Amino acid sequence: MIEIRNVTKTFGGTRAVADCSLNLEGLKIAGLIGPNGSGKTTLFNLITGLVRPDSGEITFQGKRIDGKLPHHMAALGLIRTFQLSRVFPRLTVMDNMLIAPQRQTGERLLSLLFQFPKVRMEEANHREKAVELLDMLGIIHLHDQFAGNLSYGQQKLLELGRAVMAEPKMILLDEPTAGINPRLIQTMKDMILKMKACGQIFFIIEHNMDVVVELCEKIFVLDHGEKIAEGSPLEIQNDPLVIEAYLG
Amino acid sequence: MDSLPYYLQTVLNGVLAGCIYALFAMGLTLIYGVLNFVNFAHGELIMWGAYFLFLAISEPFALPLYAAIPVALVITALLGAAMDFAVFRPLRQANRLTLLIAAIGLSFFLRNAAQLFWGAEVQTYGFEIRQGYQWFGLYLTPQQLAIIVISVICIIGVYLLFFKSRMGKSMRALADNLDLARISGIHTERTILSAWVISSLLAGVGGILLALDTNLNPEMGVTNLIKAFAATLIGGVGNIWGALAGGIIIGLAENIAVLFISPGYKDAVAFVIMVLILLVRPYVVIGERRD
Amino acid sequence: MKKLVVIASVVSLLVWFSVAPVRAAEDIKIGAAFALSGSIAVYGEGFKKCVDLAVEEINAKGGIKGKKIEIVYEDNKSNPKDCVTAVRKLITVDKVPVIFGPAGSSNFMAAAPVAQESKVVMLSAQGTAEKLTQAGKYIFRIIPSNSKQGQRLAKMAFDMGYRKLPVMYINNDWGLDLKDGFVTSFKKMGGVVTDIIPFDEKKTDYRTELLRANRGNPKAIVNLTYINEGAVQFKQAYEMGVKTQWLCGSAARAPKMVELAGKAAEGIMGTYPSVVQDTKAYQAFKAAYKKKYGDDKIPIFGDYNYDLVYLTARAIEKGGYTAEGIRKAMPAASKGYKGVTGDKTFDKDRGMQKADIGIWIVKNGKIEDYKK
Amino acid sequence: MDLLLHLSIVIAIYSIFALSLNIEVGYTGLFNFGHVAFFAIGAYTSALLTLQGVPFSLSMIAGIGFAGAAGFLIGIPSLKLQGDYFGIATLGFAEIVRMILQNQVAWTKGPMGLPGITRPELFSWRFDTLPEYLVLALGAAILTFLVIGFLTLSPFGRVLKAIRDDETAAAILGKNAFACKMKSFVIGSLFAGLAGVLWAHYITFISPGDFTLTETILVLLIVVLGGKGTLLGPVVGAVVLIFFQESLRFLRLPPEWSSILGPLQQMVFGLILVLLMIFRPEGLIREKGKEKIDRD
Repeated sequence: MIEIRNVTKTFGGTRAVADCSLNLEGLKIAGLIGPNGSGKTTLFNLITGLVRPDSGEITFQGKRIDGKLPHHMAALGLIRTFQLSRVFPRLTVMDNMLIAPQRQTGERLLSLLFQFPKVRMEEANHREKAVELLDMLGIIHLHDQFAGNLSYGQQKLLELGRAVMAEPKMILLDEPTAGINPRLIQTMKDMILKMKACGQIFFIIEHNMDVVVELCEKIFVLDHGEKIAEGSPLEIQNDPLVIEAYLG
Repeated sequence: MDSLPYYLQTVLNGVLAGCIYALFAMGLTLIYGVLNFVNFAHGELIMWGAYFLFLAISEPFALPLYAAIPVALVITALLGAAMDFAVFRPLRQANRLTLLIAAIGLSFFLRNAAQLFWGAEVQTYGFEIRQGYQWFGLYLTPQQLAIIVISVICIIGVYLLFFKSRMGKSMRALADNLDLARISGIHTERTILSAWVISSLLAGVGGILLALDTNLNPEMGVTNLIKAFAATLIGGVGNIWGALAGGIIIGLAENIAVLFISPGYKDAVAFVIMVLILLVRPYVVIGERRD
Repeated sequence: MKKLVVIASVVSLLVWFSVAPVRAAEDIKIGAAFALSGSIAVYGEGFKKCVDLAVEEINAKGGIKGKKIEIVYEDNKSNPKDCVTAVRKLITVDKVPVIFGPAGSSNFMAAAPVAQESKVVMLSAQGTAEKLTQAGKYIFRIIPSNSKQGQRLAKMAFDMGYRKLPVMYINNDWGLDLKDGFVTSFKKMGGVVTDIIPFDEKKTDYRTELLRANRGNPKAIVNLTYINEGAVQFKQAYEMGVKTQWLCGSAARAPKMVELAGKAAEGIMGTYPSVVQDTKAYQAFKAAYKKKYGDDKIPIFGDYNYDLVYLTARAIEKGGYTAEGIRKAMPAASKGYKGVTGDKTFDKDRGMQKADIGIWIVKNGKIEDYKK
Repeated sequence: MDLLLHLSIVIAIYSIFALSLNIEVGYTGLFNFGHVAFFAIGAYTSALLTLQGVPFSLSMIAGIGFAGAAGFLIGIPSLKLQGDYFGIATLGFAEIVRMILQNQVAWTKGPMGLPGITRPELFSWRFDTLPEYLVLALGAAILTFLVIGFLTLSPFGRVLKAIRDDETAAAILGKNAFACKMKSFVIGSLFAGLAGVLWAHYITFISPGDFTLTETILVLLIVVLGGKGTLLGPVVGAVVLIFFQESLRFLRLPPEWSSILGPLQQMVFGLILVLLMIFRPEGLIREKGKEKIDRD
């Protein structure tokens, strides 16, 4: 769905992403790995419009998206999560979920006044779906808590749930399992696989090789901002360049 | 008075006002850089600095000026450190609105404390008034000369400290990223404390110079602080040189403007420049993304 | 948490009711909504001293028909909002029929409609704004308005031979009003106002404003300024070598200004609603003040406040202790009454018909009446 | 009794003022330090128009509308700014507004202020006496409360809160942060304008000196004390603060104390703010949502 062509981004002299080209066409779950500081998160930032590329092109479903603002990306069907989870701490867990759906009638002031019954109906539908998802994630009992009170792992689950709530075409996950306990990692993996079965497409940055290998069909490897390898999990695991990058 | 000295004197007035604004703005910027919030109580450090000197030179202490100034500055620095210790330290993890409101509360408290002791009336250090030196038709008093010289010294001092010393390096690291700085073994608390001390010293110096040149009242801090805010905005957030430039630009602009527009709008000049800068260069103040 | 709210409200209400004053029927109560805190508290304290002095004297002589006067002071905090609250409190809680209003024309004018509406007499000892008493027939003042002072200032400047002058004024109600009065009169006389320079209150740096006023080295500059602002300005003008005759209004005529400005204040002249100070009445007032407070620095407008008490006492004596009675008796009580500040006869606008405007000058660090 | 009515009217008007600030500060996280400017614009617009003989119903709408329009114009350059700097920019705008009121003597009578503003007449109802005016002010306050309550509890309000918590994350979820902040800012300005209109016609005399930074700080204090980001907080804050302030009048302290009490009271306010921020930054009323931490 996404194609990145010769994208470069420089920060104060260092090239965070250097002439990178990736093609994710036809992939259900793609992985992005690389040592710390290899430009993975920057690449996500480039895709989601938080950072603009210096050069190169990014297309999503054949349309150019580089240079668009972050809030346009969600409308196009691109939602991401963050490495350090960014739930809304002073919103309840339920509200964190309910905020995600796109083009809500109740978010427009005029519709709020004139189409109130429709707003209520939408809310009810969203709530039903949110309950279902929270249940799957095992955090339904926390629905009326401030999201900021959740444990780190729960916040990451919530962030995933929130991304799913938005019904995007593609979800970009930035280290979904980093720093959370094994039980929650399992929940996370189950959730991702379940969503995959429903046809959801993912692009995942991940350090945990087990998770990557288990989930991804194809893996891209970045080092110093450059793509050094791509291929199936098996190919990547045996690629000397990749091994060198990780050890060196 | 013929034309050239008339304009030159205006420029001089502008530079004088600008130096004072710049000293205040630099102090603000320093704290902003390290703790990421606008210290609304900075004006009260300015005012108390001036009043500490007033206290030191009047009965029962009656210290001579050369002894009183260091004493006043040290007490101002202590006040700054105390502010941090009592109020801002417990709020290190708090969000910025909380910090901001705490600072406003502190500023109320300190300003009215001064009013309680000295009343709302104007006070002076009581030095004899004398006519300024005349120099190519320009008038400059010793106090004004002191403002310019001492401001330059302070600026150079801050430059050396910020860009050439270990302490400055830590401060800049803190300014870039608090968490990262903490991880990389910088003594964050010590660095923050020194930022407070330096910021307070700048405030104290500025306050004393201002009071020497004019006089003292409990609101002297706030009235000038608003301009210092504008100066930091014009110069760019958390940027020492920007604060300096912003201060001088405001000082010059508002004084020159007085000659041409109704002086009733003098205070508006700083804000109009600020708006123009915001419209033309919005990016100077954006940034601050966590990723 | 909700407990907190409840407790806070209960405490407020308790305080409210438990201390609501019990009215002592025998005393004659007069309200005074003075600035006891806030930016012009300096003035309020001085007024209070003189009001207290007059009350003490009247009570010592047996009060009004045997009843003692009591002043109920209420702090107006120097801002219009609290002026209204203070006056409302005096009217509804203390139930006074007559109030000495706040100083500062805008403060007074904010509170005046309240008094008028509640049909309570309100008097001003120092409000000089042109429209001060326009709120209605319950509102009086015993000081001439700015236009009279403006006329006098213009005449003085003209008489001294100045034909071309710049005017600086403090950008508030008093300054603007007096500036208008001066400019109108001065132009009518054939004078030329070369520049008009408003300046803000409470600033520390007026150098460029002064520079602009002094452009072309005028022989005189009119500067309608306050105590603090004046002190800063005269000092900075002196430092910049400005040599001119300063002509001021009444608000700068204060020992504090001379004290702050030092030798830079020497020779400054100005007008003020004058009081012939060599009258017996004035000397007696001054002596009494000195006896009570230990110095003879009569606060600015203190004498007017002193007269205000006596005049009100006369009106109460004549008309009885009701608002309506006081209002109706006011003109008659004032007719021909000579207070320490001169003739206090009200004109049809409930202001002062016979305005004595005097001229002051700073000589050897002291404010004196100017004599040719 | 009149005093109680008077204070109730003041509380009602300040509740509107505080509610309008709360939608910005409490719900959207916009540190507006120039809120008094919109109050002033509402007050002046309506006062000037009625003094020209325009009926109150129109002048009120104009007052509210002008305040909202000013909010929109001011929002364009300043809403791009982050946090504190937005605060400084709005503070600057408020100063500019005050200076215009002060210096455009031909329009506004400058520092002389506007005396004799008439009490309103709305659909042949006159709100002249205190009880009548209280009805008007309370009605407006309840309306404001309901409207702001409706907005903040709606999906729109949820977006505002999300932007307050994390602007970037909200943008990633497709929320146009700038547009939403603008809407919040304009709504806040509209209601501040309403409060200003009611204030002007109640007090009947306004001058530029009434609209200083101190007023903004007072409302900010009301919001923070009451509980920012809650519906009831600003109202509770207004009641508690104004009653607390005025109850001092009834302590019958010697008037000599006033010169000490004034600053002392302000010192206490300052101290309360600081202590509140350290020990209970959420204010008297807490935001909805459970605080207890229930970890697995």
